[in-house]
Amino acid sequence: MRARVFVTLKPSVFDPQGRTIAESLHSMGYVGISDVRQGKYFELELDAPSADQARELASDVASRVLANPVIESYRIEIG
Amino acid sequence: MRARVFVTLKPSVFDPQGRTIAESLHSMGYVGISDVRQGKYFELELDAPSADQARELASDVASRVLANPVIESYRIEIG
Amino acid sequence: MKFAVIVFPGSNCDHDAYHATKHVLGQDAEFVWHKDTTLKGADVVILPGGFSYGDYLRTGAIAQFSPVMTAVREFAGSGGPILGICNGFQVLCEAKLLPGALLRNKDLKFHCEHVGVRVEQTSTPFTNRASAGQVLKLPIAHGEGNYFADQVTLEQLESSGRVIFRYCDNGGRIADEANPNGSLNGIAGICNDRRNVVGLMPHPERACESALGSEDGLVLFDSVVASLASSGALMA
Amino acid sequence: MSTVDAALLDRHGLIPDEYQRIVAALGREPSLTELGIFSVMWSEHCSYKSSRVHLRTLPTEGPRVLQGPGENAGAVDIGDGLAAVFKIESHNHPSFIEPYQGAATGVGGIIRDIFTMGARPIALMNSLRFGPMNGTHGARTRRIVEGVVAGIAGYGNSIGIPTVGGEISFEEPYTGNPLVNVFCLGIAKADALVKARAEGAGNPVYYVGAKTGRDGIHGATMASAEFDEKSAEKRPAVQVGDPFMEKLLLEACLELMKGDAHIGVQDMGAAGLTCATSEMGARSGSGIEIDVMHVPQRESGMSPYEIMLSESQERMLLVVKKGREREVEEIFEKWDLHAAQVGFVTDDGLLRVKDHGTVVAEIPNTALVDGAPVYHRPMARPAYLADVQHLDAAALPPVHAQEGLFRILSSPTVANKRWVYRQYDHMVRTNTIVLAGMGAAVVRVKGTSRALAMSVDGNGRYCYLDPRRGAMLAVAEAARNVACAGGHPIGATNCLNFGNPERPEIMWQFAEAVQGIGDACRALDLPITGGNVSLYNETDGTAIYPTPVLGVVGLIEDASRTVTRVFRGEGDVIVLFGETFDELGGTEFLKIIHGLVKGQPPGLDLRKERALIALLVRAAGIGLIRSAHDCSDGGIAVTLAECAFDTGGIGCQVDLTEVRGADATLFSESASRAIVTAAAQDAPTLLQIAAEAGVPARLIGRVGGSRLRISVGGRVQIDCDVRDAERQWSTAFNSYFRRQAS
Ligand SMILES: Nc1ncnc2c1ncn2[C@@H]1O[C@H](COP(=O)(O)OP(=O)(O)O)[C@@H](O)[C@H]1O
Ligand SMILES: [Mg+2]
Repeated sequence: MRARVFVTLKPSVFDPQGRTIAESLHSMGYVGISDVRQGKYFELELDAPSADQARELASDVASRVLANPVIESYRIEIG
Repeated sequence: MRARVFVTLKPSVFDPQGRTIAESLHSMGYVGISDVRQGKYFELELDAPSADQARELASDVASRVLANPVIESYRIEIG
Repeated sequence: MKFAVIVFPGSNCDHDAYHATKHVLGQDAEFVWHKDTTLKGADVVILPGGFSYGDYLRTGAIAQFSPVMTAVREFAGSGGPILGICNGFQVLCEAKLLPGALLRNKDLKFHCEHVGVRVEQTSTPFTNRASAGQVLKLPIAHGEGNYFADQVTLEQLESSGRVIFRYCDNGGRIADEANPNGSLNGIAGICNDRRNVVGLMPHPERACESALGSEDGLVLFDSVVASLASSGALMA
Repeated sequence: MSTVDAALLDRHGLIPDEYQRIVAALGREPSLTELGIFSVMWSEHCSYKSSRVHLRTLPTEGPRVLQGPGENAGAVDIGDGLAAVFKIESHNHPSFIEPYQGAATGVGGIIRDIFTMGARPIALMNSLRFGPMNGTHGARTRRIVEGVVAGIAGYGNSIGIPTVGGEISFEEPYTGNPLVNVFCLGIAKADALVKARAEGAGNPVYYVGAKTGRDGIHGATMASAEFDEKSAEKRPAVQVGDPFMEKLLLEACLELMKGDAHIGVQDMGAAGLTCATSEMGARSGSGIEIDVMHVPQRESGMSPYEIMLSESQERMLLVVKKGREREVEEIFEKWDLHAAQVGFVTDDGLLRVKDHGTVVAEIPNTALVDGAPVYHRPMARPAYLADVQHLDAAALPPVHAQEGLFRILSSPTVANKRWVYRQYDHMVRTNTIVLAGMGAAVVRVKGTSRALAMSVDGNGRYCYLDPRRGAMLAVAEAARNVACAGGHPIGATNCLNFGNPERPEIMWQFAEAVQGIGDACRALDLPITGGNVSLYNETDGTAIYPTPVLGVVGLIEDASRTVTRVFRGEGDVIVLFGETFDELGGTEFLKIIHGLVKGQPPGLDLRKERALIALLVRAAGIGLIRSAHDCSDGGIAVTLAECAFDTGGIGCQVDLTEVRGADATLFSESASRAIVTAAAQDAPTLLQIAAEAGVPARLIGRVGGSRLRISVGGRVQIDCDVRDAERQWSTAFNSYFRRQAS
């Protein structure tokens, strides 16, 4: 089973990478892109008997390892 | 409108970060995680009149700036 | 007096910390492998700089789970002096031995250069020989040294005098131009509430010999030797 | 196997004649796996088939040489029982396609070449060439520059080897083909150098490091062909570097090599497992048998062909002593690495590859390594030379000297590269005693009183105008830089970057340049201990400037006598060693101020150069000089300005003897010159030892004040605040990269 984990900086944390990309897009002439935020994306291949159990395992890994709660939040999608 | 762009290394390209994470999870005692791959995740805020146009803009940005097609592929979700 | 230098896979300033404490300072020093479960009777623990586990995932994120960290936590709990330098600081934050986190430098670039670092507090084992307000010339070498903590934590740190080092210009002024990475309040180093665990991004171990451009880092190591000598006298 | 047709050969970069040689060497038609193996080993990149006849002429011997060309890196004796092990290599094509990873994996590759020899790497440098950062392709070039610099930094910083110096310049012909040359130096015990040998039939062959994937298959072939619009299709996946894995490999290998369980070690770089097995065998007159089923694999279903040709990074091949297997495996396990026995040494001289027991390739190692074709490619003096070598300097419009100086100081090639080297950890390992940007890089050798100075140099414009002299000047400049720091030049390495050798004009450039390097090295007693050749640097039929890059290593006997470029204090005297001639051909001045790349590059009298180098080393060694800086890009005006920069604004007053007008006096790039300073009371001694050395020396002024004041024949030409000039110089490079988060 596959779990997809998205880790993003909390809104209160400044994201210099996103900002830099947004600025370079503007200087390249792109209009209509008002904001860019960059995060991390993980694909976990899990041996789990059910989607629920997969989600539980992925949440455990995400909260303990993949994201640092001081600065980041995460979201999980299964399948 | 919001576009979400996932950039991942192509399957044939080695992902050292993913491998290192997977191995550390194993040594931390996690079982049942057979593979981890790490990618980048972007959220773009777009002023686009339609989902199709948003997708077009996001694809353009993804292929030109966010991903290097030599080693990476990307996927886009709108909304 | 014995220094333990913890070696994680990917640590790369371990030899520099060892050289500074053993050869420059003339103290006993020993490497402690991350899979070890004891600190080999050390009096001081250094978590050195480098890229533990490649800094993959997040800086310091994987190292916090190394077996040796149990002993490091115990040592911290018993009041033993611990110095986290650069990646060592990042590991201490990830391990929750220090609050906050280190984000990407604001300009997204790695910075390696000498900077001004002002000593804010002398009441730690690593700064007792410095004077408050003293400006040290120390190298930095990091891509993720941008100190962040939420507002409440930050206020606590400030009000309890736990900001130990701040980036400053040559005259000791704290200014945006002198802040190499965007750290909140120009923070370069902090300590825990018991004050025995200190973490900083600059590299004092690279500034212990005039041939390298600065000897200002010695004061941190001299301090801990002095502080242990006085407490050791009590214990003996 | 009659399925070998023209298209298949073409895909393998082989010509029909080469195929016939393969058939002759085997006495039969090759299998597809065998064809693949031959194709990579006989590629230009691995076989040096076009360059070999020329490289043979280089001087490679000397009393200090412990290892010349032929192993993974060269080595010279530096006293105290130690050896300096160093080499330079290119990673041009991958860096253009994927700047970050291309440059990063280049750094990883050269580091492996050094620790493979049993040396602990202690310094990295790089030599970079890009197109202009402004104009039509400026935006793309800036992205490449950012990616390459970040990639070099990313790998070197992570693995903890300081990047202590380098050079970078910007010229049109590199727009579609940037150059990324990386240099690494390590220290080994002189009597414990490790060779890439496979000796002793029955000894086990181990594979360690990253698993093998399908990446980089035919990388060596790619580096042996030109680029065109279609090469996008042929592009093999560029690899992603794994500095963490390499750090583990480095530590584990060095730990192993401290003992004596190993026989030989070879990294898997270009042509991967194929090159490592066949070269180790060929060097020892032995054979190696492996079974690919034992090769750790990252992907399922890989064929023997793919496994043998993969160029996955961070892998090593080891031959160890039979009976010591457990010991070896334990060392790697400590570092969380798995050492897999993939085969053993044989005495039949064959590379035998099996797949689950079935032989899929069986080739004499000598056929792959020594039997590769050797070409004497046709050469012709390029027609463009007649035109570009002609310069009528007297007809150039007059220029305001100070304005000219400021413009040159702002050219990205001359401007301060802090933006670049600040991204490199240049201090880790606490050996760097001359910090980046302060002159030739100098690292001390802990445990001794010595230090090593090193410099990489090359001037594509000079070589374009005259490849032979340009190459000589590159040797001279690198050696002079090292000498300015007080280092006696003891060894050199070179990276030869050229266009398509199948074109007679390119081959002529190549041959001339190699001649020039040989001549200069012989005159300076400087052995070449290794190097690298990168050909086919062309995009859409346009070649780069011929660009030989020289890396020179110098020995400083007393590290505390190391000299840097900057003025030290008020009142010191300034002495010019060497003479200035009316030589504006190929200069930065001509390019920046007049927009011309024309004329003859500066002349070079190798006896004078040799005398100057000896003088600089002597003067530094007896502690007579307080600073030294060689005169090169931008001429004496730029040199003096650079001596004043990074001092906190210490200026100077100088009067120069006129040489055909102020322009030539100030901006000529005549070779064999240096600006040195000394305490006033030492001036007579300095002039005297210069006279003894046969080096023209003239007291031209004094250090002091806050202004840079330069007169020519008594007339003030430049008079500005040092800080004003320094502002130009230190902000010019950054200004291309303003974009910054705020
Ligand atoms: N320009 C050159 N000058 C001298 N020696 C060279 C030159 N180019 C290559 N060599 C030598 O040829 C040998 C093979 O080089 P190379 O194939 O680049 O090694 P590697 O497989 O380690 O990349 C090395 O010993 C190298 O030093
Ligand atoms: Mg090699």
